[in-house]
Amino acid sequence: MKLLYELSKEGRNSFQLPTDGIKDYTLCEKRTSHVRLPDVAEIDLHRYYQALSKRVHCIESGFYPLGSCTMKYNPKINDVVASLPGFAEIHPLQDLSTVKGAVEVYELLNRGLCEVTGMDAMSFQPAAGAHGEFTALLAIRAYHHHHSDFARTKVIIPDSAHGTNPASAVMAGFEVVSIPSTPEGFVDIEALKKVVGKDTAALMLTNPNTLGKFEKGIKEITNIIHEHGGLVYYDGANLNAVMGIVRPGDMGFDIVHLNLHKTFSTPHGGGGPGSGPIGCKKILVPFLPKTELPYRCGTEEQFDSVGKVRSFHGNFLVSLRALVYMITLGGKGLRNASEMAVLNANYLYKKLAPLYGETADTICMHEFIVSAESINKEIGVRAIDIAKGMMDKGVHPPTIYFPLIVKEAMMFEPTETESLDTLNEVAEKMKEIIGEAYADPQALHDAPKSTPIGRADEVMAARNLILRYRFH
Amino acid sequence: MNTPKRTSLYNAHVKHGGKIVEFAGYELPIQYETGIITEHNAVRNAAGLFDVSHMGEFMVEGSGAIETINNLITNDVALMTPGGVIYSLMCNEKGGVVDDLLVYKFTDTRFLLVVNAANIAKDYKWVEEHLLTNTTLRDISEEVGQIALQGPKSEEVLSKLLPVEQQPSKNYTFVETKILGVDCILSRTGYTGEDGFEIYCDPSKIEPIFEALLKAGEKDGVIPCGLGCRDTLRFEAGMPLYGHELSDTIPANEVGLGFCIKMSKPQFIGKDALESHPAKYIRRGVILTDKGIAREHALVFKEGREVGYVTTGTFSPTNNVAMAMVRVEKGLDSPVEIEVRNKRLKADFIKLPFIQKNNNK
Amino acid sequence: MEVKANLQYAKSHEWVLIEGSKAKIGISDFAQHALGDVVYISIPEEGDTVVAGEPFADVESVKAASDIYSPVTGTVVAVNEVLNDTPALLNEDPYGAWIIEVEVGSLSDDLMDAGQYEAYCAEQ
Amino acid sequence: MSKYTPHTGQDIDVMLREIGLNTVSELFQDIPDELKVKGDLKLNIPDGLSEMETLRLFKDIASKNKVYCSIFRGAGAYNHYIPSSVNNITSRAEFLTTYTPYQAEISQGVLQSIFDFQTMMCELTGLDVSNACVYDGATAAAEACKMTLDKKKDHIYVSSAINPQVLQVIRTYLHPLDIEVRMVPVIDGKTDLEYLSYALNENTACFYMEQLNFYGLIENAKDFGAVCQDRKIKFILGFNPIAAALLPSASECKADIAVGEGQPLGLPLSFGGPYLGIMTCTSALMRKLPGRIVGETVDTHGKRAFVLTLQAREQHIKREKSTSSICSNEALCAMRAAVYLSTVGTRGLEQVAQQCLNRAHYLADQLCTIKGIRMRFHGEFFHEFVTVSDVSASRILEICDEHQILAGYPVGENEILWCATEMNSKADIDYLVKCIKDALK
Repeated sequence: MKLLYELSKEGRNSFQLPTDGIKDYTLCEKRTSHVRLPDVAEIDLHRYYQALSKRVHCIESGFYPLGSCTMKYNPKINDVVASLPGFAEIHPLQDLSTVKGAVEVYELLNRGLCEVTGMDAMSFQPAAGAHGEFTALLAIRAYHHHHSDFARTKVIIPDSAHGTNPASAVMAGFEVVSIPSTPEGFVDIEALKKVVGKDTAALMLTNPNTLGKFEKGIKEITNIIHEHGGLVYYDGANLNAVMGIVRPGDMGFDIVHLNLHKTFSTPHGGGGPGSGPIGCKKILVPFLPKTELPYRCGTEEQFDSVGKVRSFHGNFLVSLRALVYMITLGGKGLRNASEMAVLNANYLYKKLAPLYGETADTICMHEFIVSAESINKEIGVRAIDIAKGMMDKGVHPPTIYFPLIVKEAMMFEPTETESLDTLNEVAEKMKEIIGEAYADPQALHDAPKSTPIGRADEVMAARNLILRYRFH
Repeated sequence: MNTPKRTSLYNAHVKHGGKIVEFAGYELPIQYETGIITEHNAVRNAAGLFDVSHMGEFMVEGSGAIETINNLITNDVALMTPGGVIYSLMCNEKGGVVDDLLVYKFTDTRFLLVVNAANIAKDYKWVEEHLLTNTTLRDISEEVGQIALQGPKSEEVLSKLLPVEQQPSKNYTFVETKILGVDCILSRTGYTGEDGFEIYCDPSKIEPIFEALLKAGEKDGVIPCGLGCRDTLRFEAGMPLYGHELSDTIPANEVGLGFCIKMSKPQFIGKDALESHPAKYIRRGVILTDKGIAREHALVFKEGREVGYVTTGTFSPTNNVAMAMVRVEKGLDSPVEIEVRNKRLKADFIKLPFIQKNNNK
Repeated sequence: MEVKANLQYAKSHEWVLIEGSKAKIGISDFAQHALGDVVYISIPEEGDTVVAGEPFADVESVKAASDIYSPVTGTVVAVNEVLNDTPALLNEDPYGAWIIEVEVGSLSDDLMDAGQYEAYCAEQ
Repeated sequence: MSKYTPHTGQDIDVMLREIGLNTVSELFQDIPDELKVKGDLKLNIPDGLSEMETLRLFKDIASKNKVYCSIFRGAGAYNHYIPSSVNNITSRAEFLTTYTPYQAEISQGVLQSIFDFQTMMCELTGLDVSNACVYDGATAAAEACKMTLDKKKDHIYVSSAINPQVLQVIRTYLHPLDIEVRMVPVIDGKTDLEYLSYALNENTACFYMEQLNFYGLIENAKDFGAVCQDRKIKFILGFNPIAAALLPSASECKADIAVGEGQPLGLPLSFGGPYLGIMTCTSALMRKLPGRIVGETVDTHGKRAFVLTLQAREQHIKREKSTSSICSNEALCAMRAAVYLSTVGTRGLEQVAQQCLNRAHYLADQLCTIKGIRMRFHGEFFHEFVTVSDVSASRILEICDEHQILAGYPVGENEILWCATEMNSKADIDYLVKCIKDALK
């Protein structure tokens, strides 16, 4: 497909601004070349993006079981509220007396999310989950330093964790200690006991874990860390499994980040914007990012704040959408969402597991992993081949090759907004794909066929870097 | 981490109720039961007695001593007479401050340098690297104990142990004498902005002098004083403290100590750098007009922009108000704002020192 | 899987060719297979020091990044700059595509000969 | 049952039976009972509202925010016109409800739009490589500073005339890495070049300044770039993407990295977010650039295709050794910027920039006709400038507020940082000045 730049012709653009007789000011020094931008007619601009939109699989085009990403339906009311001028057209540096509504939004969200997580206060500055991790780790560091405990330089992270965990820990100045997981993805408690000590700043844990299992010994784990003077961090990536059922704060966690763009249905926008607020217990409140907003009522002054982690207050319109979602669902609705998410996952697992030669006798949470390892051994078809085959059937593939501790992993997260009919249909399609694989493995290696492009040459992309359009 | 050392007065501190903390590798009293404010006021109104044995002392001797020291420091020892003391900075090649120190001149070939406790090792290495020919360097810190008697009644109190005629009569002079039969160096110097003396002697013999001075001054209100009031006193007197107002990376011509930087000297380490350095920052004093205390590292703002930071900030017991020393851009007008606990407090510049010295000896 | 007879090998799958006081270092055929298509390699500069058992370069394939460990301690005297533009040589000719040449101070003490290395790879 | 979950009671029974359970609560049997929330979660906020009620509630909340008729405030967030096409295109579900484009075959639309964005950012700055965006302009600046670090560096220099919010974020990012942030002072509102040339040394990682500084003044970025190049110190230039149409490009200023807040490119003010962090750099620094990068390649049929590339820098591959932990970014905002720039085109962007420039100078001239109001600094400015007045800033703000005008941002007792864009017509400016004049009579 042509790029917009390739449709451009000088003089074609008809953008116009009103003029009212203010005279031109001439700069002392100007740039020597024009900024080359596409010059296209408005209709062609829309046709271009219309064509691009046809080359995208989105939630509304079909099933999207991308594990760990919680691709649930994004309610339209969220967007309608976010586009109200009273929210979209206010300046972040307006006097607080003129933005009482915005403060109220943060106040309500703060209250609601504290209840969902069992925490005492939230900070809404982080723009995404990984940004929340980074911010929370800074708060943990500030906490230890405040107590003159400078020896706590290490963060323990299970090897099943998302890559953002170790990356954020290093950004926050910590050293990462990786501990092995059991085959089910649980924390290896004996291994944990061996590494925990006076140098432990924190443990970062995802629960339910990245294999979709609830950590049964969770209290024991948080106790071990606390006994050694460390803090426990809850990666909220998988919160969609447990809203209204169990709360990080009650499990002994000190600080948590949420992915509002996942769990709270604000759309993901092809990669963002997100919102990754963090919630914490009282002991960490003084270390939360600086804010000019008074929403965090009744909490201590933030005299040991980690500082600001971004400009202004946060991704306000994303947080706002999450609040709309929370208010339309309510406490009961959130619980129901988690229940149905877990029900859907278990149902789909029951349907799919036999296809992969697995016995479906354990219960998972909101997502599950099947492994294409035995299929691969038998007929040489890999997880990636099955994934590509799914695209030909109009289904978005699951997350593949994650977590790293499972070979040929395929991680499905169906979410609560998918109906029984959809799940059945998908299960049927998966059955067809695996059947076809056994009949003709090569066909799957060549998939996808019906997508806008065939398999893309990633090696060529990385060796022969073309990272922008070149003019001729 | 090394275990902290104790000065020979450690037992005396404990006996007098000193609250011991670690400072620059030594266990020293931050205050006694009397408390920082009482101790502070004692020095301002009567006198107080400090253990400053942690300070470092180097002997520089030989026919190259004058040249060596003059190359090292910003002040000029060539102008000194025997029995004189000068305050000076010692710079690195970039004009940053290695340390601030006192130089005592005995003869043309014999000098004593008194340096900060936390910098002893660093300074020794630095001086050693820059010794010129026919010069020797000796670190005698372990062989010297030091106490400081500070306050308007110092002379009177000391006179009970040593007649006034035998005391150094002028500020920044010293004598070699005996107190209670112990060989001492006695200088009219200090770090409080008050009249006072510093006594150097064999550490094993210092405790009787310490106790005798306390006893001699008991009726006049002399009490033992800790590090806490030493900091508030020097702060009010507008004196810099290494690690706060002074550091390796802050150029010497940005700290308001021009009186001890002799740019007319043909050469000293750091001179070239200082000559070419446009000094755009300066050490200034501020008084907070909003309620709150600006602590070290608090940021200073002017017209929405960050213009500097607090190097020492405290409540001034003498003036009964929160004040701070700041490192800020030159040429700013009042008011400025200082960020404290997420709030911007207003502050006005005032001249240093924060107190009028009554120390004209 | 090719293992060349005249080379010594490290457990982390680098090969060493000793020539007098100098050693050329590269990655084995086993390593390049495990990495997949190499798309980039960062190489130290001449004059840098490498330490036995410590990483001295990293290679990237499309979906992985791995360290390359030095089997010797010494000073880098030459680098194979061709690899900057054509990292694919590491896949195509792993034993021809040396990465650095080192003036050897000392060798790692657990290097294997070809026979041992072949057996070692078979276990992997 | 609840909103957005399609299950009927019968469906649930069928599914439970298939799983081999009797009740929904049995799904959570692995969770220790003592940890479970007892009864229903009480959110302590309005709860379970219908869509109608929800909308009413939020309209009510929104009405507690004051939406000004005219806005003369910038200071990091700028009020520009957003062409209709921007909202229309970016509210399509295909772009709104899709995830990060990890599966290239079914994400070409998103990937190609990012590729367009990258090209446009390279055009704005003249530099070689752009990423697919980071969180906002301040985090872009902080990430850029991090890109220049190595073992030998222990501090960076930044101009003290940069946006204070950006400075705070840089500090937050560098503090845990033990990197000192040192300031370069200003003279008459502009960064002191002489001081910088003295201060840079072999342990300096980089120097960061903003081409349009916090006071709106145009810095002589070329001179600073030349000093940094001469001293082999990385030069990071903060730029405003509208002003970039007219001002010397980052590459002309010898910048190694250019960063900016992309909000002016079609993003509403929205109380500070979501915004858009722009980052471009020279190819020499490409592998240190954080975040996603889209590259062009071909598919199995040899057709043009786009994929995420250089992924080995990123956290999901390199974990603790990655350049940054960024994962979710501001992709939809980047698309808004790309649509905005495609709507206005080459001449349109220059027109917007020229009008900002014209209106800001007209505003400055008119404000200075008011007795007791003067310009605070003397340098050339773009679309923001500072006045100092005999009356207090708060008095002027109050006057404006009474007339539904958001005045400039107060930066001191008597100093106000004003901003004018293409949105502030001559009539708006004249009205503003009249209101102040009348009130101060």
